[in-house]
Amino acid sequence: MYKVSATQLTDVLNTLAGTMDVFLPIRKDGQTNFGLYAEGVQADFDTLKTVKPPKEFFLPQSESLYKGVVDGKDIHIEPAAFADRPFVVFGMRGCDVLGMEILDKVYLGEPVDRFYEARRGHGCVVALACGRPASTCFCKPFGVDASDPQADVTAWLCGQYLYLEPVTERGRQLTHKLEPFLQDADAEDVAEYRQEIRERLEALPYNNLSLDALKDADMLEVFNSPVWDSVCDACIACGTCSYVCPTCQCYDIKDYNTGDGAIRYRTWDSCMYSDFTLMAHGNPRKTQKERFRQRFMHKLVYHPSTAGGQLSCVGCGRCVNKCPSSLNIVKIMKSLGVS
Amino acid sequence: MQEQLRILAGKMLADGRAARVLGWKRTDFETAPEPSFFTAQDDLSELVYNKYCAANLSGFMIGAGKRDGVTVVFLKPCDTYSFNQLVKEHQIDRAKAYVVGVSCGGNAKVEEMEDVGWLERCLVCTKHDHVVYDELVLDESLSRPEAQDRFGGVTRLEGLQSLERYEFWQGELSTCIRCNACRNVCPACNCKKCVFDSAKYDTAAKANVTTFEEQLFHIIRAYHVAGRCTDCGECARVCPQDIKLQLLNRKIIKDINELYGEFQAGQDTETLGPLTAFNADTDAEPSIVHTRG
Amino acid sequence: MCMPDTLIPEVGVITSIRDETPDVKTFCVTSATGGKPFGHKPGQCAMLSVPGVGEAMFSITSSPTNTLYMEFSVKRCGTLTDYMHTMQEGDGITIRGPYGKPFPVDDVLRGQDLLFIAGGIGLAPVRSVINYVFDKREDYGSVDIVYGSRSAGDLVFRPEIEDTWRSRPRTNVYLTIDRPEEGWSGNVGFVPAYLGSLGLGCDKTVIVCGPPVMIKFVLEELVKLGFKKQQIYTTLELRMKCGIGKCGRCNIGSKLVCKDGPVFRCDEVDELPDEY
Amino acid sequence: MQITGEQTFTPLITAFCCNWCSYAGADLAGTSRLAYPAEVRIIKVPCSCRINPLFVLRAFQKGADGVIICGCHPGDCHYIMGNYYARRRMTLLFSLLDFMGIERGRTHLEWVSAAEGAKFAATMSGFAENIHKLGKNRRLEDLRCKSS
Amino acid sequence: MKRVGVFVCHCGTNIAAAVDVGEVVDKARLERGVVFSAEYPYMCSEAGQTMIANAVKEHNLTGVVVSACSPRMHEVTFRKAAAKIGLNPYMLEMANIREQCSWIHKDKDDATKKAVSLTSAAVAKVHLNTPLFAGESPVTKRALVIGGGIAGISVALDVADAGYDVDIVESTPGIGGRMAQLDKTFPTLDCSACILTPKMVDAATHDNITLHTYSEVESVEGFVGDFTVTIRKKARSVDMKKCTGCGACYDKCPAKKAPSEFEEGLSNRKAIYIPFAQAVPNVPVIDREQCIKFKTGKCGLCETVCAPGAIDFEQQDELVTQKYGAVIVATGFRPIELGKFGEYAPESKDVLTSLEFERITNAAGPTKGALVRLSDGRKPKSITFIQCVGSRDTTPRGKAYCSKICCMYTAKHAMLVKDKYPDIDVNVYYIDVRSPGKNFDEFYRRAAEEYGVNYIKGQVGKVVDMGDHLVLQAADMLDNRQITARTDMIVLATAIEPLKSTKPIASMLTASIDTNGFMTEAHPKLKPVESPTAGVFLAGACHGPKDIPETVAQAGAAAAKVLGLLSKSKLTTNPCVAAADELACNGCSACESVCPYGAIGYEDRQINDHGVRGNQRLAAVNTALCQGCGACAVTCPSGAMDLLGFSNRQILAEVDALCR
Repeated sequence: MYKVSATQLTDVLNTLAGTMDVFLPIRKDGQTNFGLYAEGVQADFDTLKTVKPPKEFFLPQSESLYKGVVDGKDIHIEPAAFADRPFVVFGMRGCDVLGMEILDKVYLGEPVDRFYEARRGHGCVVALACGRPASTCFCKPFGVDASDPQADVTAWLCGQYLYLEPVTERGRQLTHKLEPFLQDADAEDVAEYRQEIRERLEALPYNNLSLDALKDADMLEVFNSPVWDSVCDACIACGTCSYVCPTCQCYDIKDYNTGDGAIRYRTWDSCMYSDFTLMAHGNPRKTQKERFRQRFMHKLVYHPSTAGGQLSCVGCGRCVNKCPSSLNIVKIMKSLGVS
Repeated sequence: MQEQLRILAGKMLADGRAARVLGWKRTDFETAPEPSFFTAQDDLSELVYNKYCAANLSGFMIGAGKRDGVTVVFLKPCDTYSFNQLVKEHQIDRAKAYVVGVSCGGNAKVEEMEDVGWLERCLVCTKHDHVVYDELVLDESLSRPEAQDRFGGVTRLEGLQSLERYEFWQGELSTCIRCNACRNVCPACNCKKCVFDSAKYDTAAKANVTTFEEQLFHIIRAYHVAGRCTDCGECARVCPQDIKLQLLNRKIIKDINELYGEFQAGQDTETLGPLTAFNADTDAEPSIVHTRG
Repeated sequence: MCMPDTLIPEVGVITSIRDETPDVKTFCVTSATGGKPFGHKPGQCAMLSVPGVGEAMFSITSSPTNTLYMEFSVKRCGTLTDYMHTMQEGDGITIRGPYGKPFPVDDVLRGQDLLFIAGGIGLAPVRSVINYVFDKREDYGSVDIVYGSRSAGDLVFRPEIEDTWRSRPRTNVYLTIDRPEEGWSGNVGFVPAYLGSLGLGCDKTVIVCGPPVMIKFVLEELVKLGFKKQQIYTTLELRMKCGIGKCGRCNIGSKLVCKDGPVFRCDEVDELPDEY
Repeated sequence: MQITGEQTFTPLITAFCCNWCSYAGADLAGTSRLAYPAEVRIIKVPCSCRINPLFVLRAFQKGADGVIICGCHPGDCHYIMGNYYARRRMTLLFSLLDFMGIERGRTHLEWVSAAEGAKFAATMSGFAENIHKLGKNRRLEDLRCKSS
Repeated sequence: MKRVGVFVCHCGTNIAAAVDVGEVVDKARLERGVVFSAEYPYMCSEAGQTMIANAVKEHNLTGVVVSACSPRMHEVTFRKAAAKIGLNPYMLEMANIREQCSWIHKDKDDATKKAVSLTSAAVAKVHLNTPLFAGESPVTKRALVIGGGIAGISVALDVADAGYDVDIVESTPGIGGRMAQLDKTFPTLDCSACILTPKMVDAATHDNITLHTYSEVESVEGFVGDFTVTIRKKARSVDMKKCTGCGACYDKCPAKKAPSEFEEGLSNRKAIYIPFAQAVPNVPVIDREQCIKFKTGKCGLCETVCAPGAIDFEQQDELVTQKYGAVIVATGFRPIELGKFGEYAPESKDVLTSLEFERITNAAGPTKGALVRLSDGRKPKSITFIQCVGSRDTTPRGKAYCSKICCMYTAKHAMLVKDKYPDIDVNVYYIDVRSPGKNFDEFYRRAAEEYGVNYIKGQVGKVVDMGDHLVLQAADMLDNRQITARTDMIVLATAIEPLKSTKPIASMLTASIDTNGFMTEAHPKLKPVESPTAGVFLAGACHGPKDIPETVAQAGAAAAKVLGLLSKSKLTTNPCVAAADELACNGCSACESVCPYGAIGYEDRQINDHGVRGNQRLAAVNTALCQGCGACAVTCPSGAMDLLGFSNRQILAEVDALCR
């Protein structure tokens, strides 16, 4: 383990930015999102949750796939280039790191998504322990240790120092670049801080949710539960929950006509939208009830059934925080028997 | 007041005058009550009313009006304007709604479940009285935050240079994630098929692929609700990125007031909206945009 | 070469177009340099697209044993299909695939007596299997084909059915149309009812494909006739975008139609939520 | 396109003209051989009230540097009142665009009658000149359309 | 995707001189869906149309683009040609590469580039065109003429003679209009009344003509073939059926102080009056403002003396509603107000307008035809005519146009004066003398050369009334000298302008007026008597300054157009109407509230939205009423309401193509 004096943080970031793109939380007008670091940009490591999850650096909200030109009878395809520039996402929280693990299962599972794979291959993740977890957090039930998030590098901002613990080879390469600033440190140095975090977590309302009720849940039984009839009453069918979710994976593929061809691109999509499954002759999910159910069935039942029981939720609490109608996954889990 | 509402709702359900009650339901967080339909008297203990009941329930009445029976709905003064506007646009069946006007002392802005002060809309609130109701449940003791100039923000922005305004909006809109929360929560955005979901016009990009897309979405959305927006402030309230959407709507309202005379959407259910009417003799020419201040 | 996992298609060319019915055309597609763009198994699909118009999944109508080109039978029903119906021989089209799980032609179906049931354009995916079976005739038992449509004019692959299939050994073809019409001497009536009247034994493996309503009633009829759901295969259709199980919209319960389907055994389908 | 050292900026201008007055006015300008810049491209609509704000924005998106709308003079609308609606709609749209920081003068509305061929030509020339001064439209451009 | 053919016209050299037509043809072939493109010297010719027809057949074209002149010129021609070969006419679009390209752009490269762009936009649009089918609407076999002057009378007689019913609405108590006020007419000097009066009588007695005098058009609804017009018949206070026209009433009427409109205020009339002796109808009207009975309740003398008992003080305005297939506007003109022309001393009694002078010289006029100064009754020794008073005047108070009739009537006046009183010195101050009509210049030269009228090219700067004479200051532009002259009478050739009532009438008819307030014709060359609004026609000076023969000729032309319309049993309606997409419409009524024609209604219908069924309030367009303006389409936020032929997608496609 290493430590860097907090006063040298800017130098650390500048050093990294010299060789790769550095994405870190930046606060603007009261909201914090990950953004590209440049000299002079103030990082915001205090805010716990960015509005947009950092999954966007591996699965951008919108991404060109190729440009297609119809030229008389011929068609020309110019594929978009795969990511080839190294980058680091600095300051991901434990929940978001787990979110990437879940996305990996989808996007790196056969057949591998090459665009995602390229980004994943060029990106390094520095995970930051959550000094002040919030009341909407519930990552522990999903196995996240917010005091010791595991990524390429684990980081703690504690006292006057930033502590760095490389976890993977890529993480070690990253810390290697920072050698001039690093001092050796000991796990003991952050032990107290970690303990503090754990204590704070214990005091949170959702910290000790038991997900047992969802284990080995019967797909049809949950699907046909009467719960769905009314839980979605307040849902306004927006995509906020999907777009702030670190595990939502769905995308749409669309064309944009540029005048001299079409750019085919993919964009995040939400199963909450009525056109998600719309076909010319009908829609298998006719009302918001079915769409709403799909989102939570996917997270709590369908995904686990294909991913060894792993739920597609990491307890980041963004949906709890941001849903315009105060709906959220905890409410749904509870109505399905989680306590 | 909460107790009064529970009693009222209970009576309406008990004597069969109402099939359901639309109110706010208690959740795990006091600061985040959930809009909810109550059909059983027993559930009414979950009905809450406090300063966190910010959700404008008018929009839910579109769907409620399509169900059998009367729906009791609790509306704050500003919500009644939305309700009226929806009645005017034939989206709500007035006969199937029992409107209970409730007093409002302003709603709190909530971040991470913490009360962080007043919602902006409540600081500039001008809609103190209910414009439609079947019954009022009032609490005279509620006091509102001190009122600020509703158009202050717009005026300040108008005072900037064009490029400064452009940069301001670039800053705001570049954070937009196109989650559609502003649109879907908006009572005026009641189109069955939004033009931004329609495959017909190359407008359904779904994401802000370019800065143009951001501008297009918000310009057209503001424009489509022009003359219909009651300034209920829900769009700004629900925006996950806290984009100052109210400024766009209020700019149009301010223009309408200045150019065509004071107009408040939802004031009644008959007056033609400013964009579906005109004054042949007094309407300004568009060039006024370029010549005024 | 097409890279299915990057979503980037290969440019192909339409070498010929055949009118099947007033709203169905069959397109022969090869890669730009000639030959099949890629190999496939019966029941698998491919994404066809024209840049700027759209992209959609179509079942490959031709048999894998056809080594020269791929065929797609396309019914007009949306933006892309409307466009395709105006295309000409020699026009470029992009293609990626193959996608999905095929019919188990090389294991489960081998040696079996086969009953094919199709309605309307539903014969398109089934045709791939039928011709595969005919091309490896000795590997399979008897073949019964029950096919129906709204009218005689809406029966696809009519010349092939009459000229080729009927003359194949150990093969029976049964055609039916919904309403009587002049010049039609065959059966009149819906497929499920016709099926019940044919007196077929229930020791066959069934492949059924067609509109959801038809499938529903055919299944009821088959069960009535003594078939077990395990003997019956069908294909499902949902909206798809990626074709590789990522985009998340073609799921039925935990199954993805693009990846785990489109071919399903009917007893598997019963275990899935009723949402298709 | 040949890129020379000193490339002059030629603005692209989309003009929406109502069929009854302005389009006829444009025809009259043509009949009278009254020149105006060739970069003005006219789209015929039945009435100025047919012009959807979306059309205006789309023009900018696809590369227009200025959008001008022409209709019958107030009181002369072939459809009695269409231009009165257009007048309010465009006033609010132009104002909103101005508020968003889009340069004033990229949008313009002018009433041109069928008899005003000279006015049509002069209006187009004047507008083109203004757009020329404003330069390329940057604030309402869609970068995807600039890829080649 | 359509199979589109593009046909580029040279229009002789009109297009080909400025546009590289071959380049347009070549570039068009690269457009999406274009399977054929060709050029031809004159596309609109028989051979050009045949070329299109052959190509449609040979190449199985489903869309056609003609790049040629303005669609206002030949769209109908080409669409008819398309229809003839079985292509829906609305599958053809035109690109205007003449009026909006070759005629105005000097640089061939620029013009060619623009022609290519305009053509590509038309191709983009045609891809989205759908076959449209015109509906049918009935034709009411009755015409309405607004205005009972010589224009209105002529149209009415022509239409009525052809066997159709015609109503004339005249706002004054009698027909005849301006021509009735005139003494003689140029260039023949025949008596105006002598030629007009028989026409007035013909109109009044014609079986097919109904006169609504002292009446105004109150409202107009509907459209070509099917106008519904409400006419307000103002209370005349005299029962037209009972009145015998004996004149006892106005003989006896004690209220004598009303200025006579017919006499241009130069003399007074009674409160009950007929405008002039030969008035048609010969039924008096009570001017309620002036009538003692109406003002004080006392009097009623007329009632006492009226033997048939025709006087009816209780009479109310009557509203008559009638359907018409066609409307002819013939509202005429009036001289402008001279309030802002103080330099001519218009307030002086001896400074007259030409129309006033017309009355002075008329034997039935206020001076019984005696040419005298109104101030002192003396015969003038010198008369000065000043031309272009307010005409050809680009200052805000004047009219930029030439009033056209002044040069000739001034020559007429001067000649008449000289003829009767050779001793009177007659001077005419003019800017130009314009005399391009038949026998006009000869007429003017007779005045100047035979009669010794003194024509001075110059403008009068000031007129001062000295009491027993007038003094004027002028500049002689030929001799380049200042003139100060003494004269006894001045006649101002006052500019003429359309009546104030023209504007509201035009609005009601949705017809347009130009910046000067004159009615606009649909096409200056090819449709000079039609207004842009179908079914509305123009006759006389409401359309622009005209003399009598021109007015009568236009009236005849308008009548021919009206007859063409009325002789049809059905009209085909514009198929470019609004239509609502039931899957997107949410019944909000926004479109209804902006429709100028009340063409949008609502109905509850069950719809099937991709398998979801439900009842929905939906907009329903009455295609017979819809005129296709598109106001509804823009007010509809979801785009549910759209305009066929000019759909959102079509216009966006044009935008996309033009901005490429």
